[in-house]
Amino acid sequence: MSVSQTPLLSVENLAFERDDSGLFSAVSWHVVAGDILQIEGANGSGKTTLLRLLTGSLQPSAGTIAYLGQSISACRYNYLTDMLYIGHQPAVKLNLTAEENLRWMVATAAKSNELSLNDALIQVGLAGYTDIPCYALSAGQHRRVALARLLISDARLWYLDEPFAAIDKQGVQFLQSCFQQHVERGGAVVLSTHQDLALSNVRKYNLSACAEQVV
Amino acid sequence: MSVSQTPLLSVENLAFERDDSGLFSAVSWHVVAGDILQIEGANGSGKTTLLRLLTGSLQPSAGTIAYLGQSISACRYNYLTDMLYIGHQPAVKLNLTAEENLRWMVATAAKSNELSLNDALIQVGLAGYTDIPCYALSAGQHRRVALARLLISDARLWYLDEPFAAIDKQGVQFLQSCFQQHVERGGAVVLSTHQDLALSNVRKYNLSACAEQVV
Amino acid sequence: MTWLSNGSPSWQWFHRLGSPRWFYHRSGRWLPWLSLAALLVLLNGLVWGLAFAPEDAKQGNSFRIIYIHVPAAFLAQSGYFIMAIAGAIGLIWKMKISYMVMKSAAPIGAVLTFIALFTGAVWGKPTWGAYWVWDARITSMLILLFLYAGVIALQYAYHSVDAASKASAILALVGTVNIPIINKSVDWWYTLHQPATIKLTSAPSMHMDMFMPLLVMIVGFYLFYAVALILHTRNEILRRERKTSWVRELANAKAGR
Amino acid sequence: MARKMNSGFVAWLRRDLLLAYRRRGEVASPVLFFMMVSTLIPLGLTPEAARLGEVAAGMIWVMALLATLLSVDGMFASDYQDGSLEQMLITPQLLPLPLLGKITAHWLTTGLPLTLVSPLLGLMMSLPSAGYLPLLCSLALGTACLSLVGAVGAALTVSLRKGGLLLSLLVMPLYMPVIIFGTATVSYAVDGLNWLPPLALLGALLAASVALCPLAAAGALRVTASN
Amino acid sequence: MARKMNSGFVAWLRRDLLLAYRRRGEVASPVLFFMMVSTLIPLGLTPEAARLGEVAAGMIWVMALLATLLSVDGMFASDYQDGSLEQMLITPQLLPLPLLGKITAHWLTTGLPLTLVSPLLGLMMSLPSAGYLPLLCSLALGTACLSLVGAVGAALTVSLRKGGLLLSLLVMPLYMPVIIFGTATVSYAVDGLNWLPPLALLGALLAASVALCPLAAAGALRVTASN
Ligand code: HEM
Ligand SMILES: Nc1ncnc2c1ncn2[C@@H]1O[C@H](COP(=O)(O)OP(=O)(O)OP(=O)(O)O)[C@@H](O)[C@H]1O
Ligand SMILES: Nc1ncnc2c1ncn2[C@@H]1O[C@H](COP(=O)(O)OP(=O)(O)OP(=O)(O)O)[C@@H](O)[C@H]1O
Ligand SMILES: [Mg+2]
Ligand SMILES: [Mg+2]
Repeated sequence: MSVSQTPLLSVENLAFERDDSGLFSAVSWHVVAGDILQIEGANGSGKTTLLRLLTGSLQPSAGTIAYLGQSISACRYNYLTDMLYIGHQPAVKLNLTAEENLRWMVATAAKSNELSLNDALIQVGLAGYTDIPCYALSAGQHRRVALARLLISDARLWYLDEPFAAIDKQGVQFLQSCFQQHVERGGAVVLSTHQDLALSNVRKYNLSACAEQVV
Repeated sequence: MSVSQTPLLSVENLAFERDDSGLFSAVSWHVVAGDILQIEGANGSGKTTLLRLLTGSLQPSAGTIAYLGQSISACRYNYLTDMLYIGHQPAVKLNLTAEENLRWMVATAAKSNELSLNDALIQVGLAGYTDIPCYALSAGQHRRVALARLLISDARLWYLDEPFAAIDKQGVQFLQSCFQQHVERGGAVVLSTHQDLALSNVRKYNLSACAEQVV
Repeated sequence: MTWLSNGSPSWQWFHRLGSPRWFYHRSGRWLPWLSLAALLVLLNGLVWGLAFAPEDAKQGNSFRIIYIHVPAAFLAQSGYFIMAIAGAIGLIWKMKISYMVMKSAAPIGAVLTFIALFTGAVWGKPTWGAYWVWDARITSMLILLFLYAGVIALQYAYHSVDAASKASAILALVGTVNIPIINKSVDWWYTLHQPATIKLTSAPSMHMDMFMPLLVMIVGFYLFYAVALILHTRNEILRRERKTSWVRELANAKAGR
Repeated sequence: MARKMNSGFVAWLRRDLLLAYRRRGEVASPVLFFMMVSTLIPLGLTPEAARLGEVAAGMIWVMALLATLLSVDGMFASDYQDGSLEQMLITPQLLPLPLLGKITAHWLTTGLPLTLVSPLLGLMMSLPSAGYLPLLCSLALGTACLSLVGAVGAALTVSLRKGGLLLSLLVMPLYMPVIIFGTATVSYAVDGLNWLPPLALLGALLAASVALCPLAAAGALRVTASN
Repeated sequence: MARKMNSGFVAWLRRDLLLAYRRRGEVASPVLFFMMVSTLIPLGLTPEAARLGEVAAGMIWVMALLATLLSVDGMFASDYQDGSLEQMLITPQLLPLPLLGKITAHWLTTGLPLTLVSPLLGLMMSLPSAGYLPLLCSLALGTACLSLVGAVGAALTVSLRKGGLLLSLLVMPLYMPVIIFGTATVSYAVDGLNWLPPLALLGALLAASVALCPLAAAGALRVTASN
């Protein structure tokens, strides 16, 4: 089909500099439906910065980011509607319960599927923790609240910044199976992590070397 | 020698409950000089809680924690002097530079060796980042500031809660070699992490099962 | 903090004394008698005060508010100390029951303070021509209301029962240290600004026939306070110990009947 | 999809109200706060009713202003720290709408309680009786202005990790007209003049703020928070 | 080891001062805040010099108190969030010492600047000339009290992640004696009386606070922060 020809997301010659010192330049790759792209690189190589460029909250100093062939500033509404970003800071309010947090996240998000909040929380392993305030959760449970958004979202593009941080081994496996399902449904995942994924269809992009590696 | 007979730290029948619901109970193990003990367990199984019990900032609901054979409340000063704890929250002030942060950490700590702050920061890979405020550091660099304390501290007992979070592969290796050196000097490390260590002399204690495993 | 550390074993009997279960059963036995006594004394005082005491020469019948106003003001003040002492016992000997007493004492004290303020305000309109005047005692009373409010707010602010108890016990203690200072300073502020132009009805010269019912009412209020405190505490015990076997048995027994 | 159209506003409003009233005890605390500050004033000045009455309206207004300052500072701070603000910036909705939701929540939890207790405060500070209605009206309009303008300041300072004092500095000059018209409304009324003109001016200020402040705050957030 | 004996105090004092200095704008801003509010007051009250002079001391004191409240709230909040407070609780030093260091830093960055700028404010609000010295002295002692008492409140509420309102509720009643003695010092002086007794009382309050407040704050932190 010709639809699958236009990449979901394509990044060309992207460069970013802060106060006149370059962080990276000439970053180019594209992501089609079904892709999982892992951004690699040492601490401070700019993975988080790259993901925030993709979400549009930072502006690149050169290069373009295109969604379905259009520059993301030209199709801002559609792009943002189709995107889900979970960063280092999981946007979980400590004084609210897990369910309240998730309800708010869904309410502000543009697209969501029919899964009930409660089911999503149960699936991420928070059964029994849905109605206590999030400050009484452990570090991993806290991040799981944010990750429950993955189950509810209908966005095709997932940007995840170190999604495995503080998550236990079973949780890491569960997340990977989520990624797998998502790409099978026609989505795509761009993630940064220092851990190796157990999935077969992962492409890696090393930011320190600014080059894509085929595994 | 008879000194090595008394364990550096021994935990007996430790139990903890919050508002009448038990988290864990009957936790018993001891740590002698030269030990690396890895606390394992699913998210929410109580690893952080256990480490905070060890530091004395939480009180157990039953059981004892003994340092060199004495209850830690009996020899509080000596125990706290000989202990270093780095938690989920790395106690790094965002408005201070890496060097200022480290200077303050050393000033409040009881014991420290002769390594200069600058050398420590260089060793943890922050050369060139010592005099910018920490809010301009990446997630991994931010944690590295706190981990630099390991190099400067003279405490024998290290309690580390997920020390590898946000740290890249090279960093993880470096930290493990630090642990190795520390235990060779007669120290001991108690850490919680979901990653497997590449060291040979690691003992594991699974908190979900409340039993020690020999690897 | 040594006073936050474990009590020595010789205090074990004291702990048993303060066990919620023991308190619940004992107080259950006393409560009917105490309530009866409170009711009788209060009724006696009210009837005496409202119906039989002579009318005040200057204020007419409006002075009869005094039979509510003064006992309430009295109890409001002692209530704070009772609360703080309960909190201190909790901190020192780690007695759960005393934290519960402390928690129960706060709203009761606050309500009494409010009653004193409210009756005072109602009384003030005919006497002073204004609902509110910045008199020294009135101001102290208002500050006392704020102190109570602080303790109550802190109780509700914490999710963890343990932290809530200890934090509000510390606040109550800090407040107790401050109450005499506050009262003295407010007195001093008032006399600084106006040499007592407004005087409350002359208490010492109060007629014996007016004074006796007042005394009865004060005793009645103390008894009533005790009843209210015990009731509140029993409620609190059930709430906090709802997971223990003895409360479950109690509930089952109630349901069975 | 229609359900989603303005959900930015409602979702943030609801969340912030929920956060404010997570604990039962909290609901009363703005009210108690105002009562306490109005006890401080006689203690600092004088207990004489006549002299208190003269300054009552002005003091209540200064108090409203300080209470807003005291709280507006936290409007975005915790959202910035925990990443919620970043999420807000990448929602497809128009940014001013969720912001207006947050600002409304702020007013409902500070300005409104103050307005509602103001008659009681007036009573405690012996405000002449002609002043009550104008005080109520002017506070209702004025505190909304304060929240709106404060939000712009909060947005400008959010990434600086500073306390509220810098913020106060930025917004205080903008607060001057509000306090001038606000107190004028009451003093006109007490002096027996027609107090509708200053109130109308306050209303005009509010209208302008509603139109401009969310836009300005949105612009400020885009600049500061993405840093 | 001797060097380490009181290092808890010095280390925390130095760090907090450094943090304040980092936010350089911040150090000047209590002063600016103070000055702005005192320009607001004539706007809200009356521009007549004679009547302003009567309320000047009281108003300056009320402002000082609110400015302290505005800032005391953040005394432990960021330390709690980033884990520094946890580290403080597990140092071998006696907890009240580092706390006293933090409180001192707080006073040096809020109370002291306020005190130093108060004569200027007195001038702006036409304070009678006999009042300047007593104002300066009483503010110096009084603001220190406010910082100390405020620290207890901040310690009690640190783990609640709430704004300043709950904290105000807890400490404001405790602030009342300070404001009474503070304003009394000035008004005694203005009335030509001996203003040393109220000042001495303020000194006594300060002494008691120095002795008790760090202890109470330490107890409170052990309870709340380890939760
Ligand atoms: C809101 C206003 C008022 C408050 C908060 C208030 C508070 C108090 C307090 C705290 C006491 C002291 C009780 C004790 O001795 O421990 C008291 C006693 C008393 N009050 Fe009031 N009062 C108020 C208004 C009034 C008014 C308007 C009157 C009558 C004109 C009045 C008459 C009395 C009398 C006669 C006593 C007992 C005298 C004594 O024990 O010295 N009060 N009030
Ligand atoms: N707000 C900021 N201001 C200035 N410089 C910044 C800021 N945030 C990050 N940097 C710098 O930009 C570089 C890249 O940071 P970034 O967070 O993108 O790294 P990263 O690859 O995500 O690292 P990590 O693996 O540690 O998360 C770092 O060197 C950092 O010092
Ligand atoms: N402040 C708190 N109040 C009440 N309950 C808490 C609090 N902190 C943690 N808990 C509960 O205690 C349990 C253990 O938490 P803890 O943080 O020790 O887990 P953990 O093993 O460190 O998990 P993780 O791997 O996610 O870090 C969790 O179920 C959590 O919900
Ligand atoms: Mg990163
Ligand atoms: Mg943990």
